[in-house]
Amino acid sequence: MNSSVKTESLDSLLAACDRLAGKYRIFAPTLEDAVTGFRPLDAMTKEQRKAVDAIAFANKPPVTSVKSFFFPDSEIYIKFSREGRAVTQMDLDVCAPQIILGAKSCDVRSVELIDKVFLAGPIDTMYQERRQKTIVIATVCHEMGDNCACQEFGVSPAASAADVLMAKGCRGDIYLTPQTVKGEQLVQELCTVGSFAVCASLPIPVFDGAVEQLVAEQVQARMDKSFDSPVWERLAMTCIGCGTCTYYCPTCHCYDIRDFSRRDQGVRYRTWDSCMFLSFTNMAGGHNPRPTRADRLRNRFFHKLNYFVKKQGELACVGCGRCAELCPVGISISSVLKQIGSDLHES
Amino acid sequence: MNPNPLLPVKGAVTNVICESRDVKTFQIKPENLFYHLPGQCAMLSLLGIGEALFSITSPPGRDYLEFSIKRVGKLTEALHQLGVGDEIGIRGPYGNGFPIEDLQGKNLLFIGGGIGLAPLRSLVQYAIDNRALYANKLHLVYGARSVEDLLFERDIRGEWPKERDVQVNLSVDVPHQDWDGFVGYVPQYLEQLPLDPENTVAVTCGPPIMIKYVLKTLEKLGFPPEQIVTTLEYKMKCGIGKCGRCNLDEYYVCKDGPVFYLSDLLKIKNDFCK
Amino acid sequence: MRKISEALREVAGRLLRSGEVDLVLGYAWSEQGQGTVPYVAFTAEEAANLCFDTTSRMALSKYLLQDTFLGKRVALVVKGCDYRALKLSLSENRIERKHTYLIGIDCPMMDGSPFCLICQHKCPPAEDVDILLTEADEAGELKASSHQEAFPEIPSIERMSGDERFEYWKRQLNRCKRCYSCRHACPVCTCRQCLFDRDNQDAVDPAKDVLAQHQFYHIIRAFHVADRCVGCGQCAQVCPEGIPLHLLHQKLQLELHKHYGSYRAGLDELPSPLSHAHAHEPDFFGKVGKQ
Amino acid sequence: MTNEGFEPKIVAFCCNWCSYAGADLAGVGRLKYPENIRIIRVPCSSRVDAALVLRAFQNGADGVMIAGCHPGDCHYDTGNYHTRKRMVLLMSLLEFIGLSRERLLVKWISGNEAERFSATVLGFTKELRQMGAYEKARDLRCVR
Repeated sequence: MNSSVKTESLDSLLAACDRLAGKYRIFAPTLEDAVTGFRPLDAMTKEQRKAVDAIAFANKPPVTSVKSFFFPDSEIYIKFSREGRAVTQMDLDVCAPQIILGAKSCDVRSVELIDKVFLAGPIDTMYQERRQKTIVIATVCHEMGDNCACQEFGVSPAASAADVLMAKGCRGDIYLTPQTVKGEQLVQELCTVGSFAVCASLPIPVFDGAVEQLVAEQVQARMDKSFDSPVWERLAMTCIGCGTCTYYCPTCHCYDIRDFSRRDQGVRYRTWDSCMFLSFTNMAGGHNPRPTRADRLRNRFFHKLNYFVKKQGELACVGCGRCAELCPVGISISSVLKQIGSDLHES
Repeated sequence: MNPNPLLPVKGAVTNVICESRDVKTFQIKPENLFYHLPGQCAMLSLLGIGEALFSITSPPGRDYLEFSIKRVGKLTEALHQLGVGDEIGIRGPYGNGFPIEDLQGKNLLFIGGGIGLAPLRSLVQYAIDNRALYANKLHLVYGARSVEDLLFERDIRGEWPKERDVQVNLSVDVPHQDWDGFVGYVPQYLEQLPLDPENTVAVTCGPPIMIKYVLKTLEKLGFPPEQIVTTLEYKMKCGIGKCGRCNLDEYYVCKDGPVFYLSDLLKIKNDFCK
Repeated sequence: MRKISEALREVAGRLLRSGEVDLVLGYAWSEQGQGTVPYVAFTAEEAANLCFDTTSRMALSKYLLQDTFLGKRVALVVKGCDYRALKLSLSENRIERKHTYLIGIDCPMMDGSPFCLICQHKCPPAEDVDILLTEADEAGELKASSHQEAFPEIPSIERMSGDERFEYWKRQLNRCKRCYSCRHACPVCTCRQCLFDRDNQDAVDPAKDVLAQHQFYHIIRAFHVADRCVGCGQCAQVCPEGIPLHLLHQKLQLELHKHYGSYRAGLDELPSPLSHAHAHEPDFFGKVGKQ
Repeated sequence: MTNEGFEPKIVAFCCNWCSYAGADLAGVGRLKYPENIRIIRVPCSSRVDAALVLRAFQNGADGVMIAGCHPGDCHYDTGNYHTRKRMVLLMSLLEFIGLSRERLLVKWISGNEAERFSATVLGFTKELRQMGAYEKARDLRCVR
């Protein structure tokens, strides 16, 4: 079913995408003020469009992950206006079908982990709709970046469960291999609007799995043992308590529900929240089950390396390296694993 | 297409009872009444102001839901302005509710503190409504800060003492001239009452500080952790185990709780009544 | 920076061995190759990890406001700008001078920070610190002669038209996710309970996609530190979205100095210019109409 | 771009001792001034900080006016000294961030200057009609 197609350059793929702009909103990773992130293709300047190639095939993910396409940083889900006592709810704009061009396999994997929470139990229909309406074209990484640890967490830089896998040949030609029905349908649409040739093999680099993979249950057990360890107090001494690690982590999915209103009009929206903030668990009476920074820091890493394993059976980390790169004081999953001495990281 | 679990359903306030100077009980009829267990909660919502989880204080089987709300913040302040006929948003039921099967055929010792009586009331009334299943002794020990703060007068001094084999002991923290009952904290009161742990389950609900000392006293009186049930109070936003803030270790208080056996709570590393 | 690092390790080891301090708050090499990051040494052995170089940017004085440091005797590494921030907290009795042992460092100018290009206070005053470490042979001379040269973006933004300026800041602020790392890293942003932390307040809400709320947060924060900013450059340095927040603070300080005379927070005497006002100061809204 | 029929909304913070008295006197004296103005009485013009001005713009104001006593007449001695110091900085920062400086007007109007009050409001309203609606600092979630 998934016969690969080939086109001679990324520009020709982008040109084909432009022709689909009527039906899809297309996003690709590029630079904006020296910061990498996903931007709409049709709103890009010429330089930004040229930068897509380098960033999409870089050996590290952009600063902002694909999480925000499924779980946006803010999402209005009730819009209302009130006359007297009668409250009428206006309907909201529906999410348009979208294509993400150039996601990394670690980000694709992180969405699968968030699926385990939002698509289980009472299904989060907002998230579900965005998942159904989004087609992900993931790129293949040829080598690991300096902060990358995806293989340790069972993520292959070259293979992901994305709808379409995109690889670059040595002469800059682009190979697309659909892996799902959505992917198949997109590739056909692209073929009708762009110059593609069917081709057999896809030059995917083979990662020989030299990197030993962390076993979720072992990390969970080691975390259980380190619950009362002074590690958390020490890390909390230099942590400045900001929300960077949670907002830029592709597997963090905690949110807040807030109302904004003005006289007789208002909205109720869901927005990202960070367990590192005091107000995350602060209660009306002032009671707070996690009052100190050490409590909050410990809870954050326990959620990723212990609680998520107990509930979902897997570690909630894809080794993308963003926490290592963006934390102002250098606290990250790998530094925590080193300190609690996981089997791979003997401290 | 299943509906968005976060969307509240319309409900109307059908009765408002003033329990004390800062607690009111609201009787609400949602558009589609949902069945609930005693001890379960529901999210009450006022568009533009906010949403919060409140325990359902009426027993299952009524054609309305009752919520007792203490005025502590912005939303509860606005809720207290509601009158009969006003509109309110509601979604639920949430939480696991009390283990009503395990409690059958046992003496039940209810220990409530202040607004903590609200979730217990649902269970006490449920036991009284199904007296055949809960034929044994029902004993309520309930304390409040002052005489005016005692809630549900019509039950604790009206209906319940009249029921067969139901004992109600009340206490207040602050003496009052026409109060002849016990003066002091609930945990101290427990030590003076003839309590026999034999075939008895204690169900306690109240502010964290009270739960902490009640549990210590119950252990001193010989109650094993398997026979102690409590509810926990955490900040909750989604109510469906996803928004990540009400976790106690790996359990979400809104979904895996708020009712826990003490034996389960003791396995948890985090201090549940910090 | 070898000499300063060695001297730092030696001083820290001596202090910890003698028990004169409970811990040394300095910098250490980060495993993630980000240069140096803040580090706490409790024992003489751990003091060996301490080091200092041109990436030791984070101001450390704000940590002492945390309750984990309450009552502890702390040796603290302070560059020129860090000392100015610490002096503000000392003057507000948020930190006890007798609980601190100040290891002053003649700062070799951090890389990547425009502030250092024109910094005239690289070294904390010798008499105010307990020990001063310098690397005499590497005294860097000023790389930029004027404020405009160090902050070229300010004049270039000022030259833009109103709409261009709005578009520029709209593009920048729309990337803001309100992770508040700019506020948490700022050593002079030290209110006990911040306006933006209070729950259920109406002033600003955490919606991440409303430009008006981002404008509100960043303008108000710039105002709150207008006459406190010591020019450590961390607000822009820690921002994951690369928003040039330091330009807001520098622009406000330029205006403050233009109208009310230069004032160097943490150096010049209190009270700071925005905490008092006098009749003799210029009036812009008098009978003659707008300035 | 003068879109006719557009009526700007003006939020005016009037200091209780001078400008509010001036406005009152204008009303008593039957002096006409446009009703675009919504007066908020404040104890002193220095009660108005950057947060109030920005919230006014957020909630839909097209212009904000701060009216206080003439320097030297302040009931609290130094109130308007702080106001002018703070507002000149706020104006420059608003301009720097791309918001319009002309939509924030600071005026000293004493208790007996009724004509000056109504003239100021008339002038400001005309200017704002000229400039048109102001969305750049408005929270667009509630459009009405």
